[in-house]
Amino acid sequence: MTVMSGWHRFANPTRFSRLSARILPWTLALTLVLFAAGLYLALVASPPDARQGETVRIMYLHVPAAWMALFVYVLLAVFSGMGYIWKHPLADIAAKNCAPIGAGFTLLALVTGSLWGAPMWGTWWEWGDARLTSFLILFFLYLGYIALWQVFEDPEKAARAAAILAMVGLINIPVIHFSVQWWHTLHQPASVFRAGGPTIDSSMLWPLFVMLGAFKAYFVTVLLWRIRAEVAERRVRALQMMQAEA
Amino acid sequence: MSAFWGVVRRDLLIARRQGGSSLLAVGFFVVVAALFPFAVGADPATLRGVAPGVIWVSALLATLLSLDRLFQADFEDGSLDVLALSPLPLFMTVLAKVLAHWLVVGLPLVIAAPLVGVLLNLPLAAFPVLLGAALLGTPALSLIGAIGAALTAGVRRGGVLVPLLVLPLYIPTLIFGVAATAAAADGLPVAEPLMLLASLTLMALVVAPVASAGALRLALG
Amino acid sequence: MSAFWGVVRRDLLIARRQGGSSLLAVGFFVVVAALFPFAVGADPATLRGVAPGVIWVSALLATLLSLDRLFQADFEDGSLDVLALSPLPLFMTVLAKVLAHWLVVGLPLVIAAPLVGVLLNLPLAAFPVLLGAALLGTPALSLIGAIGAALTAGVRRGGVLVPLLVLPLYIPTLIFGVAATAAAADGLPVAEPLMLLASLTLMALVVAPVASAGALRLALG
Amino acid sequence: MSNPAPTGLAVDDLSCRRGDHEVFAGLSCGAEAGGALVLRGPNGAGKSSLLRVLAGFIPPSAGTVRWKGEDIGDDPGAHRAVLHYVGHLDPLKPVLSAAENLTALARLMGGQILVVEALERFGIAHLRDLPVRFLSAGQRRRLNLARLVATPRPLWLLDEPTVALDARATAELEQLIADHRAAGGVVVAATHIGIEIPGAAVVELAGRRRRAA
Amino acid sequence: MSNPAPTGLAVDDLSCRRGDHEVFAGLSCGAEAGGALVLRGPNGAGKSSLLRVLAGFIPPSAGTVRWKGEDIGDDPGAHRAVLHYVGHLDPLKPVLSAAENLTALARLMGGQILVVEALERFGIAHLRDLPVRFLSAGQRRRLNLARLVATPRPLWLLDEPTVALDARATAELEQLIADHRAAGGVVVAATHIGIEIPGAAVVELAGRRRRAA
Ligand code: HEM
Ligand SMILES: Nc1ncnc2c1ncn2[C@@H]1O[C@H](COP(=O)(O)OP(=O)(O)OP(=O)(O)O)[C@@H](O)[C@H]1O
Ligand SMILES: Nc1ncnc2c1ncn2[C@@H]1O[C@H](COP(=O)(O)OP(=O)(O)OP(=O)(O)O)[C@@H](O)[C@H]1O
Ligand SMILES: [Mg+2]
Ligand SMILES: [Mg+2]
Repeated sequence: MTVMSGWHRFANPTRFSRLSARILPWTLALTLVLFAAGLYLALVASPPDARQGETVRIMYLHVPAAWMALFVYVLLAVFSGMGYIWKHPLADIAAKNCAPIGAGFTLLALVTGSLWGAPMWGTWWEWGDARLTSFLILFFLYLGYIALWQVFEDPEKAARAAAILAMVGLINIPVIHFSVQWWHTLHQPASVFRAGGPTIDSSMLWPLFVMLGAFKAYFVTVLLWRIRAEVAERRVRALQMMQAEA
Repeated sequence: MSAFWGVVRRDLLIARRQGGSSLLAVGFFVVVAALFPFAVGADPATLRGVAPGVIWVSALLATLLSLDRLFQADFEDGSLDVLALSPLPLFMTVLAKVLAHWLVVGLPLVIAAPLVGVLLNLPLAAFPVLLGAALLGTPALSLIGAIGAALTAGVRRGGVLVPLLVLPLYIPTLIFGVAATAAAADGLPVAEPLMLLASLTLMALVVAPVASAGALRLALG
Repeated sequence: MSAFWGVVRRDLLIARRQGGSSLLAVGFFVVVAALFPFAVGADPATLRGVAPGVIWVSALLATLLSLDRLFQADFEDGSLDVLALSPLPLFMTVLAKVLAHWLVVGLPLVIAAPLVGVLLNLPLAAFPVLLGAALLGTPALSLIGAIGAALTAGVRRGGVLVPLLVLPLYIPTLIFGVAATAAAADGLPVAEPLMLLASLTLMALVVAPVASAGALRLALG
Repeated sequence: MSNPAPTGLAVDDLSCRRGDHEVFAGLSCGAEAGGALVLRGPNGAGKSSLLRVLAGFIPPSAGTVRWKGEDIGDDPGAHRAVLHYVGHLDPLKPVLSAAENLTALARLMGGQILVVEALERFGIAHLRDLPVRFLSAGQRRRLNLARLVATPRPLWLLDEPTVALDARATAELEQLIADHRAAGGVVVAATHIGIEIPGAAVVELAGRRRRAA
Repeated sequence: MSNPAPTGLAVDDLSCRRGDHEVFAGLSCGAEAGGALVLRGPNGAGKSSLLRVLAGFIPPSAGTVRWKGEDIGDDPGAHRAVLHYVGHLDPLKPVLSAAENLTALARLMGGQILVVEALERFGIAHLRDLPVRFLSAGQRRRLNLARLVATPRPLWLLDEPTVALDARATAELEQLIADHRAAGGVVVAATHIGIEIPGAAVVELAGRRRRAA
C-alpha cells in the first residue's frame, strides 16, 4: 500500500519518459516547419504597414512573445496548483521548468517592444504606461519564482513554496491584460483577442498566427526536453540513495 | 476566539517591550521621505509632483522592512511549533499576527502620512484622501507582505528574498494608492481608485492568510 | 593576516552558499529604482531630473537591507564568541566582514548602476562618473552601516533600529554622490563632489571599524 | 504492539523521510493511557524526527499514527489540540518577563491557564518579573517546561527535556511525568540519559548510517 | 588556592555582576597545567557567567583572573589567543557543510588546522559534505566540539559540553579531555551530570537567590 513519495517515484522509469520520447521528434519537426513558414510569411510575404512601414515586422516576434509570456505564466500556475493538490512531482517539475522559458519570452517581448517603441513612440521605454510597467512586473514575478526554488534545499518543500507564490501571482495577469483598457496608454488595445473579433487585416493575421503556432511548438519542445533532463537527473539520485540505504 | 486575541496580545506586548517598533517604522517612513528632497533637489514644483509617489513608496518600504522577521523570529526560537499547536486554525493565527503587525506598524504610518505630506509640499486639499487611501491600502501591504515572510520563514536569511517576492505583488496597491492621492492633489475624482484599493485589500484578506499558512507549514517540517 | 582572509573567505563562502545574496541585493536595487518612475509618473524630463537621486537612494536602501544581519546572525548562533577569540583585533575582524559584505553587495551594485541609469533615462555622458562615484561611495555605505549593525547586534529585532541610526549618517554620502552624478548629467565639473566622496569614505574607513568593534564588545558581555 | 488499546498512542509501520534521506522505516510502537515511551538511539538515529511526526509537523512517508484510535492525519486540527511538544529550543521572548512569556504561551494554547502554579512547581516563582534575557540556561528550560503545567493536555512529546536542568529540576520533572501518567496522560520522551521514567517502553532507534557523499 | 602555580589558571577573589544582580563574589580557585576545574551548582548559580569571565567576554566587577601569572585584563589580545570557549550554542552555519564549517572556524582561530582528524575523532567524518542544517542536535554538538581538536589551544572553557551527546560521543569527549590534560592543557567545564573528569577540582557555586522583585 505504500505510496512511494517524492524522489523515489523516479527510481522506476515512468510512463512520462516513454510518452515524451515519442512526442518530442514531432514537436521538434513542427517547431522547425512553423518557424520557417512563419518567418517567410512575416518577413517576405506580408505587406509593410501603411503607417508603420517595415518596422511592423517586429510585430511578428513581439506579439507572440507577449502572448506566450502570459500564457506560460498561467500554465505554470496551473501546474503548480496540480502539484500542490495532488502532490505529483511531475507537475512540480513541469511548473519549475516553465519559469525560465516564460522569463525568456517576457524578456523577448520587452526587448522587441522597446525596439519597436523607439521608432513608433519616440521612446524606448515609457514608465507611465501601465502595460509596459506591469509587464516588467511579470518579469520580476518570474525571477522571484525562480529564486524561491533556489533557496530551498529540499525539492518537495521548494515545490510547495514556489507553487503558493505562483498561484498568488496569478492575480497580476488580468491586471496586465486589461491594463490597456483600464488606463489610456500608448500601447494599443487588444486587436485580436477581443470581443467582436479581430480588427487586424487578414494579410497580417495569418503570419501572426503561424508565428504563434511556432512559438507554442517551440515551448512544448523545450519544456518536454527540460522535464526529461530533470527527471533523469532525479532518477540517478534516487537510485544512488536507494543503494546507499540498502 | 480567545486564542486569536491571545496571539494578537502577545505580539502587541512583544512590540511594546521591544521599545517602539511603531516609532521605528514611522521614523523610517519619515526619514526616507525626508531624504528625497535631498536626493532630487528642493524645487517645490518638482517636489509637489512626486509627493504622492514618494509617500507611497516609503510607506511600502517601511512596511517591508518591518515585515521580514514577522515569522522568522518565531521560527528561530521554536515559537512557531507552539503556535501550530494552538486550537486555532493556522490561517487564523496568521491573521492575528498580521493584525498585530498592522496595529504596530501600519496604523502609525497612516497617522504619520500627513506629516510626510507636509514635508513634501502635498496640497492641503489632498490630505483627507491621502488618509483614507492609506487606511484602505496599508492592510493590504501587511497582508501581502505576510505571504513573503511566510514563504521564507524556514529559510535562513530568507529575509533578503522577501522584497523580491513581495514587491511585484505590491504594485497594484501602489498604483491605486498613488492614483488616488495624485487625483486628489489635482482636484480630480477619487472614487474609482479608492474602490479599487478597497477591493485589493479585500482580496488580500481572503488570499493572504491561507497562502501564508500553507507556506508556514513547510517551515514546521 | 591569514586570520583576516579567513574571515573574508568564510563570509564569501556563506554568501555564495546562501544562493545569490548579490543577485538579491541587485534585484532589490533594480526593483526599487523601477518602482519610482511608477510612482512619480512618466514624464521623461522629470525622470531624467530625479534619476541621480533615485539611483543613490535605492543603492543606499539595498545596502541597508542587506546589512541589518551583518553581525546579528553571528550573534544569534554564537559565532561572535568565536570571532572574538580570533588572534585578530576585533576591529580588523569587523573590517574583514565589511570587506566581504562590500564584495558581495556593494560591488554588484556598482556594476548594476549603469543598468538602472538606462532605465531612468540618465544621459549617457554621465555614466563614467556614475560608476566612479559608486565605486568611491559604496564602501562608505557598507562601513557606516556596520556601525548600526554592530550597535543593534545584541538587541533582538534590532534590524528595524539600524535604518534609523544609520540613515542620518548616510546623508553626506548621498548628497555628494547625487551631486557628482547630477553634475555629470548636466555637463558640469565633477572633481569636487568626487573628492568629497572619497574623503568621506576614508573617514568611514578610519572610524567605522573601531566604533563597530566597541559596540560588538557590548554584545559579548 | 500492532493492536494497541485505543486509549492512547499507536504507531504502526511508520516511515519518515527527510529530504532524500530515509530516517527510519517500518516502526511500530505504542502507549496506552498512563503509559510512556522512551526513545533511545545514537545521535542522528531519528528520535527528534519521530517526535515531530507524532506532533503532526512532518507528514510520515508511510504508515500511521493513531491517537485514541483516530489517524492523526484525518483531523490535524483535533490532534494539535491534545498535545504539548517541547523541542530543543525554548520558545521564549527575551524581552518579556518569565510570567508574561508563560501567560502568552498558555493563552495561545487556549483552555485552562495555571501560570502561578506552573512557576512554583519549577521553583522559578521568584523570577516571575525578570525579563527572560537575564535567565540562565537552566532557568529558561524550567520556564519552557512549566508550559506542561500551565495548560493541561493529555499527550506530551519531550525532546531531551532534561538538557540544562540541575538535579533538583530533573527530579521535579520526573515527578511531574509520574503525576501526569497517573492522571491518564501519555508521555513520549527522547533522551540519552539522565531521566527516570519507571515502566516506560523503550524504543531503540538504530540509525541508518548515511553514506559519505 | 590563592597562590596557584603560574603554569595554569588562577582565579582570585573574583566577583561578577550582571545588570544589577551580583551573580557570585569572592570566588577563588585555580588549576595548574594538566589540571581541571568542574563547576557545579543549581540553575542560575553562575557557572556560565564564570566561564564568560574566564574567557574575557565579561569584565569582572572585582578580583583577578590570571593565566600563567598574567592578569588577563592586562593584555586581552594575548589571552583570547590561548583559549577555546564552547558555549550553549553551536556556532555553525546551516548552509555550509560540516567540513566547511569546521575549516572556516579553524581558520578564524589561526594556527594549525586539523579538520579531518577532528571529524574522525568525533565519528562524523561520513557527514563531511552534508549541509549542517540536516544534522541532528547531537551531530551538531559533535561538530562544535571538533573545534577543540581542529586548532590546538591550551585552555578549554566548556559550558555543559555533553548536551545532546549520546554515550559514545560522551566517552570520546572524556578521552579527549584526558589527552588534552596529559599534554599539559587546562580544562574548565560546567556540568550538571554526565561527564567524568578524573581528579578535577570541583567548584561549588552556591547561587545567591535573587529577591522576588
Ligand atoms: C517595451 C514595450 C512593450 C511591451 C512591454 C509590450 C507588451 C505587450 C503585451 C504584454 C502584449 C500582450 C497583451 C495581451 O494579450 O494581453 C502586447 C501585445 C501587442 N503589442 Fe506590445 N508591448 C510593447 C511595445 C509595443 C509597441 C511599440 C507596439 C506597436 C506600436 C506594440 C504593439 C502590440 C500589438 C499590436 C499587440 C497585440 C495586441 C492584441 O491584439 O492583443 N507593442 N504587447
Ligand atoms: N545580563 C544579565 N543581567 C542580570 N542578570 C543576569 C544576566 N545574565 C544572567 N543573569 C543572572 O545571573 C545568574 C547566573 O546565570 P548563569 O547563566 O551564569 O547561571 P548558570 O549557573 O550557568 O545556570 P544554568 O545551570 O541554568 O546554566 C542567573 O540567576 C541569571 O538570572
Ligand atoms: N531536513 C533534513 N534533510 C535530510 N536529512 C535530515 C533532515 N533533518 C534531519 N536529517 C537527518 O536525519 C537523521 C535524524 O535526525 P534526528 O534529528 O531525528 O536525530 P536524533 O535521533 O534526534 O539525533 P540527536 O540524538 O543527535 O538529537 C540525521 O542523520 C539527520 O542528519
Ligand atoms: Mg534530536
Ligand atoms: Mg549555564
